[in-house]
Amino acid sequence: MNPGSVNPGSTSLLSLRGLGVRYPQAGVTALDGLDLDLARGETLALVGESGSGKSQVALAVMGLLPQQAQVAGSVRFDGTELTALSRPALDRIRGARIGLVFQEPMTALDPLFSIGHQIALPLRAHRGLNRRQAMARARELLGLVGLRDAASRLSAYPHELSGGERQRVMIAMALACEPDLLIADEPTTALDVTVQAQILALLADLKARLGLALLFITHDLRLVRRIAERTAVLRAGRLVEAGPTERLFRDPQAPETRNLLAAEPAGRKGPVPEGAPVVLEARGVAVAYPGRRRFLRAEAPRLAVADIDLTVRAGQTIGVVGESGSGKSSLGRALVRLEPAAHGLVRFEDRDLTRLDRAALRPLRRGFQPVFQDPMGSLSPRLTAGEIVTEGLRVHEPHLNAASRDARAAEAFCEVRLDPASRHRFPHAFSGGQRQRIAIARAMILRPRLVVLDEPTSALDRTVQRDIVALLRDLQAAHGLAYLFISHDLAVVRALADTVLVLRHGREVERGPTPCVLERPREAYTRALVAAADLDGGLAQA
Amino acid sequence: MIPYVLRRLAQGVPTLFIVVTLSFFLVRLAPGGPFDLERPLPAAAMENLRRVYGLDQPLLVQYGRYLAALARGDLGPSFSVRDLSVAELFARGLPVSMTLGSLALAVALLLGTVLGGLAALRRGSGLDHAVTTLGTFALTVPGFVVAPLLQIAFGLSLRWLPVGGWDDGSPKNLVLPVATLALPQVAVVARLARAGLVEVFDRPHWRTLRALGLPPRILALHALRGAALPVVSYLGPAAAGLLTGSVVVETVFGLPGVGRYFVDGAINRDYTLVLGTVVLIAVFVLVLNLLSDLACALIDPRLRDFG
Amino acid sequence: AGPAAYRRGNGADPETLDPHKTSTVAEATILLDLYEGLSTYGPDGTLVPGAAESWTTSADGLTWTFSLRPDGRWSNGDPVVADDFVHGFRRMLDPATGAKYASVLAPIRNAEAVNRGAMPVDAVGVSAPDPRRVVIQLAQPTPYFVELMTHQASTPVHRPSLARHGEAFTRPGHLVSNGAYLLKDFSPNDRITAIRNPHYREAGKVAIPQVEYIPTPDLAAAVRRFAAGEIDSLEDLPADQVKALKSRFGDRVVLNPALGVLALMVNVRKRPLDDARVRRALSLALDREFLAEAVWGETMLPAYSLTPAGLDNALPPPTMPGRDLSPLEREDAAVALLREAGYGPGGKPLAVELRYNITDNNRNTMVAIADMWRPLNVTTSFAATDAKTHFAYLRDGGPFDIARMSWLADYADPQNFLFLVESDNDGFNSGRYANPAYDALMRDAARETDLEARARILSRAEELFLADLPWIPLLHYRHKHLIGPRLRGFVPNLRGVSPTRWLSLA
Amino acid sequence: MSQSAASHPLAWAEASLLARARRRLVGDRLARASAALLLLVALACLVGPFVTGHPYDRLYYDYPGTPPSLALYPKPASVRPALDRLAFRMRVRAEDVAVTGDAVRLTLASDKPVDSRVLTFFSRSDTFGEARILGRSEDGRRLAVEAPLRSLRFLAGTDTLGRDLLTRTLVAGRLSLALGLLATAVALGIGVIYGALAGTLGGRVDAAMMRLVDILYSLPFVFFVIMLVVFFGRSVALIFVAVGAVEWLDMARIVRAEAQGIRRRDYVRAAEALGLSTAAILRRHVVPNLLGPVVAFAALMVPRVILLESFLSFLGLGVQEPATSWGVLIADGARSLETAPWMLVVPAAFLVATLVALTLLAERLRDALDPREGA
Ligand SMILES: Nc1ncnc2c1ncn2[C@@H]1O[C@H](COP(=O)(O)OP(=O)(O)OP(=O)(O)O)[C@@H](O)[C@H]1O
Ligand SMILES: Nc1ncnc2c1ncn2[C@@H]1O[C@H](COP(=O)(O)OP(=O)(O)OP(=O)(O)O)[C@@H](O)[C@H]1O
Ligand SMILES: [Mg+2]
Ligand SMILES: [Mg+2]
Repeated sequence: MNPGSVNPGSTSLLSLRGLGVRYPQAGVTALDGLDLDLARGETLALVGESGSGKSQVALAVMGLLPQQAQVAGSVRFDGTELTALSRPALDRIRGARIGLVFQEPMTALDPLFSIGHQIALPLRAHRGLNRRQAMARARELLGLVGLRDAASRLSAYPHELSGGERQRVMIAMALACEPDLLIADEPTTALDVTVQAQILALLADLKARLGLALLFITHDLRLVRRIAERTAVLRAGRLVEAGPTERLFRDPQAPETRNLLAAEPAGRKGPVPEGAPVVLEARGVAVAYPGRRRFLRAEAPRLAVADIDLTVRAGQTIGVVGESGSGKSSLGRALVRLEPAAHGLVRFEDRDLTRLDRAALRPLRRGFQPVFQDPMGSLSPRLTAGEIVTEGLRVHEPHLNAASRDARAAEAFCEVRLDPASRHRFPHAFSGGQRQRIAIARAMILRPRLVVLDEPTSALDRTVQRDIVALLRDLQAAHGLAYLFISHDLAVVRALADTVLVLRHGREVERGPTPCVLERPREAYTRALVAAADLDGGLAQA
Repeated sequence: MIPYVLRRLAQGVPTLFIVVTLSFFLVRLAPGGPFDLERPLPAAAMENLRRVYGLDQPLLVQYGRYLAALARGDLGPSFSVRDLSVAELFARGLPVSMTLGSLALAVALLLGTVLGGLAALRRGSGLDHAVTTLGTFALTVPGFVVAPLLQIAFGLSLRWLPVGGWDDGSPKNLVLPVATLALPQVAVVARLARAGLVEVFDRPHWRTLRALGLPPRILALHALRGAALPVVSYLGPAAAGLLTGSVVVETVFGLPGVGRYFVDGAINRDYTLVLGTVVLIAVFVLVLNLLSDLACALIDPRLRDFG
Repeated sequence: AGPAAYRRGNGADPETLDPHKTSTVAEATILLDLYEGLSTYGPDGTLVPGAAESWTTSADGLTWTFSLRPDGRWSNGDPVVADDFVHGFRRMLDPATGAKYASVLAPIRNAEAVNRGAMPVDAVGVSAPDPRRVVIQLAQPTPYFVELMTHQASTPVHRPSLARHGEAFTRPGHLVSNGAYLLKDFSPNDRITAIRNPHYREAGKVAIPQVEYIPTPDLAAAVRRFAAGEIDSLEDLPADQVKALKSRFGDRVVLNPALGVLALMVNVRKRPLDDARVRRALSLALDREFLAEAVWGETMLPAYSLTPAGLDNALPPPTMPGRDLSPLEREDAAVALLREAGYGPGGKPLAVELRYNITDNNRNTMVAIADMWRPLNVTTSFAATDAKTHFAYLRDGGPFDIARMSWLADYADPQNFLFLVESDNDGFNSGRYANPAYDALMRDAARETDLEARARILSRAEELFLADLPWIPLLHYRHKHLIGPRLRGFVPNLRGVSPTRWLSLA
Repeated sequence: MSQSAASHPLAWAEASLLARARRRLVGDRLARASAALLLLVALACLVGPFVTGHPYDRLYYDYPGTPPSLALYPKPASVRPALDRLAFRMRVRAEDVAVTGDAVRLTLASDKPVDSRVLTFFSRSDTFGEARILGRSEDGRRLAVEAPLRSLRFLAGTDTLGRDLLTRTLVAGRLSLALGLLATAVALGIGVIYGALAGTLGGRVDAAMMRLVDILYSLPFVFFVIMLVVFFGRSVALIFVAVGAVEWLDMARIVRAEAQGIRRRDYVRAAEALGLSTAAILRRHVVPNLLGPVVAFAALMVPRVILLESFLSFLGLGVQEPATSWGVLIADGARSLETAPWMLVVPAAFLVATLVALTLLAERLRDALDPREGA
């Protein structure tokens, strides 16, 4: 019995046998005897809860596991055993015949090179294009993945892009050489639904035209159902169930699968208590990134957020939605005074934050905490997860000794459903979703009055997501927390937010109570967003 | 960028002023004057000399005169080389020092990155340790040992190269001095490059580049650029030091560069020469540190918001 | 055959080629080739007529008349006339020139006053009654005056080029000189090139057509360049390598006595060093042979007197009391002297500070000396500084105990050593030795025209010096040469001069 | 979650980067070997001078410039010349010399009666021990004596003054090691803090701070040192000041460049958001993340510092005789490179060995500080 190989007879493009990945020093078995087959032109979805080893599969196939990892088993690609290949031979396959979209696009790009250069890299390396040809093709690719004014953005550097934009650059890079196999690790987490649809269409087209095979790692089961022929479910590094997607959804065997399917975010936000105090008030917030300095003069500044007014009351959640690159993250950073390029007035409770310098701001900071969109980048690589989570306590509760801080860290880990024993590991040794939860824990442990959550659940599977949503709600109910909730995931927004703010090109498009906006959008832009999200096309019914 | 450069250059003026002022008085505070010789001068001769060179004036007057002359670009007469002005000494010596220095710099950069790169790639291997050990050797054995050894080996034993002399800059005469100058710098560059590269290999984006199956050439470009900041910021002042010559190398090889003036000027209490060298090194430091900062910004786009 | 040029290792670069501004040995060598004084040096360093073919002295020794050669020519062909010398002397003494070596001309009448600015320059006692005669009035009889006229400070000036170029007259192309060579090129820290002066009166006899003076700031490196055949001769050698050099180069290493002394200057005003017994004890305890051999590699000779042997107008130098004693007896004598003074083993502890300017050989010398004093129960500490600090400290009368001092004479006369500790010699007598008897002897000697009587007086003065020991002589200098295989005609001599014009290349 | 069972619960403190680094260094063979070598050198420098059998400031007048050798001195061939030298100093003639094993018999002859006090010369010399009179003849003009040979061993040879080089090298190591490590530590501390501060704060503060660095680069160092000597005398502490004054500059620039990049990272922003003070951000986020180049460069500073000291002593600031340092010994040795190479080789070997060990240790330290490496 080999649940991974559904068509034992057919020659598969990718075939994993007994794949195991162990981190002996951390005492972690990330993958354990995994068998998996993927045929040409086929789409296989790999699902499983956060930390179940999905990304490890991707890395193992590409031979990119860190040195400490002990790898066992075989990885055959188109008849070649990849684990046995020499570096140059492997490099003729990687990037050319197998493309990989990394899970965390924010940190996956080389910060020193323009994105045009980076997309052109595989083209020049594998297709022998010269620089100009490669750049032309890169521009095309950027257009294909839906980046606006692709031509001018070729010379942009990764740090000048929004999360979703970087993710699309990654996709463009992975697809540049039109590979036979694309391994996409959560490729649409940072994308709004419209762009997501565009990407999926692109993939479908490639699949149809070139027979692209797709190993699709995701926690978005709705997506799985739309695109995957087959689905494999991982748990704790083992394959628990695999089979045609339809069958799996209809008739899940393993309890894990059932868990995953059942965990659609549910419930609605209760109303904000009358007369709840205003926590945050913002007037005319704008973010204008300085234009790139050319030799003689600077380009015009890029207005990422324009003229946003906002009032957040205790216990209130404001959902911020909008297409990728619409300025959500910029707005969030501006509100917590972490964006040097921000203008406008921000009051927190009774203090005008814009008048305070860094030092004066510091003691207030406990009251408003951000959770960054990029968990990897926001975790200091040389601190352990436990230290990261309790870092704020050092400042704001200096009386705590190391032991009690440690205890608090363990608690916080439990709250966000992380194994407390893992708090002594460093950030790189976690999965994407785990890192995201560390970032959430770091903010929540301070019990702030306002939290700006930038895509806090993008890397979380539905089960964990449900727990996190529950946690947020509980805290809100208990302590009257206010949230600014930035997300593409309208289902979560619907479950959490009182008010929805829709952004486009940095400007407010629409704002109103959640049910109003999501069910009866006024603007065409919002309508498109909501439609694409297909909110009520719930999994169960489909 | 141009405004930034202009601003930096403008900052250079007060910096230079402070350097000159501090040095002017520091130099005068030191015991002994330019005319204190092993054979003391008779009082009359001393008096005459001081008058001739304006040293009999109050210190502030001398300071004012020096600044005024400096503003005109005049570095004054040298006390210890009485036939030539400080500016003339520099005009003759600087081309020599800069030739040697720039060659040494090029060698250091090339060889250093190659060695550092190899060491980083084969981390923990014998090669890595060999580079480390040799580098330590190169740093630990000072120029005044290396230079004679090279002279003995290549000049006297093998007779391939001249032992010393400038000979109007003939390539044969450059080899040994450049090697002596470059050696410790090679080691520094190699170690910094290795350290930087090792960091780059740890960054998440390195995995992306590897996933693209890029050829070593391109990987090297990305890796080196990522590792370049420490090297480049070290090279700013290091280049200022190299280009303005080295006492040891010039003395041992008998080369007519300006490096000797840095020590000779001080030892001889040649006030104008010392201040001249101070101005010279300050200009080099300011310009090269500016270049090095610009290079950093060129390397890392995130540093381009020229604060 | 090698290059036609004589590549002459020359210690350091000259500070200047203006003969009236010089002060260093390196300049002396070059200027001796470029210029010719009234007298000059023969191949063996003896005094021979130079630009003057002869001279006469008045009976009182105060008026000297030099007759110039008829065929004296400047390097541009102009004749050398007496006025050129008169102007040279005046320029030398003119306060506006800022000459370091004006003291060389001090014996000339009014020279010091002129140099002080107390008299106009034409008050100097030199005149040119006709173009071929230079008449010089002296303030005192000066037996060594002819030798002073060889000095670069006494050279003539070519007035037209000085007038035309001003201070820049020393540049290659500008410099007009009257010696065997003329300046062709000057590249600081690299080399100075001079070529045969075609107008020189004996140009035909000058064998070497071109000479390059190469500065050798690093002696060890200079030796390597010599070994590689890049330099034909060296005028200085690294002392700590002389033994090895001798075995390597054999008799190409030439060591011969020189006119210099290395001594410890004692602060005779400071207790307990004001006690001559203490000074004598310290001197007795020194093993000068060890210093000369081990530290200085025999580039120095043990000194038991202030003046070296072989000076003109001198008796053999008197020897220091105790020289002939065996080391044991010397030590006993030293201990006895100290005990008398209340110090030494069992007595009061004696602590002295040795002040010196740092060079390796100085350091080793001082360390060895401290070790030699240890049996006397003398504890020695060191105050080592860079040269300028050292000399400025002494000049400014810093409160030192014992300081390193050295002296290289300008002329081979005992007066040039003995004047160092005259009580009114501010520059050198930093130990402030003041013995009226000594001063009186020196005054007598200066007035004495009978050379033998003068020599006896000076010898008595030196005996006084050796009894008082205001300076403890340590070593006498030697000249150190390394003479390449091509070079011919080199004759070692006390003055260490060998003008290129007498040399030839094989 | 797929771990937990295997991960052993660790004490909280154990988990921090430094504690981990220490643990890993202890576990690393190369690191242990390097550390052992360093300790060995340090130990040798501390106690070695007492066991070499030679005081470091003792001049052996009979043995200046002796090459290293395992054999005992005096060599039989050198007894006679030594005796002749001695006899010259005693003003007698040495006759009928016979070397028997570890003693020598001879007759002292002179034209006058030989004063038996001259025998103290034997015990005073470095070659012989106390002499015994065997007999007198010819009215005391001939004195038969026997003197034991004093055997000495100069494993590393002697210097120009005949001082034992090994002892001197070990004594020198005390100062050089202390100076190398302490001055580097000081320069490192200042450079890292200064550079990190400039890079993190940015803007005008950065510009002002870096111009100060430019100024210090340009000031005439020689004069600075001379001034130190003049105003504060010669003290070892001042060496640290002089060295520290120049050595931190490079470090500051390197650190600043790295810090500039780091301060733009999200994790620094996150720390800022947590309300960490600038000092805490530097300490916990900026500095740990630029340790790679810092550690590498710090290892480079040590030899520079040690060699710089020899230049300082040339200016009168370094150690004073009879104390010495590796820098001074190497500078001395370099001059006798051709004639007495051991004078260079011995101190240089110590220095090189120390520094290779130090560099390797630094390298392992960097690796140990890298969270991605090992556990
Ligand atoms: N370098 C490492 N050292 C130790 N453990 C590691 C390391 N890298 C990953 N792990 C562990 O391996 C497990 C699998 O990680 P992986 O990244 O594959 O999860 P994932 O399924 O992709 O989860 P997510 O959906 O959150 O991205 C996780 O528990 C993680 O903590
Ligand atoms: N440092 C920067 N310099 C220039 N432009 C920037 C910079 N940072 C962001 N931008 C631009 O500003 C716009 C808004 O970015 P922001 O990150 O706020 O978008 P977002 O709404 O969060 O998008 P996403 O959903 O993709 O994360 C984008 O177009 C982005 O390219
Ligand atoms: Mg993952
Ligand atoms: Mg965003």
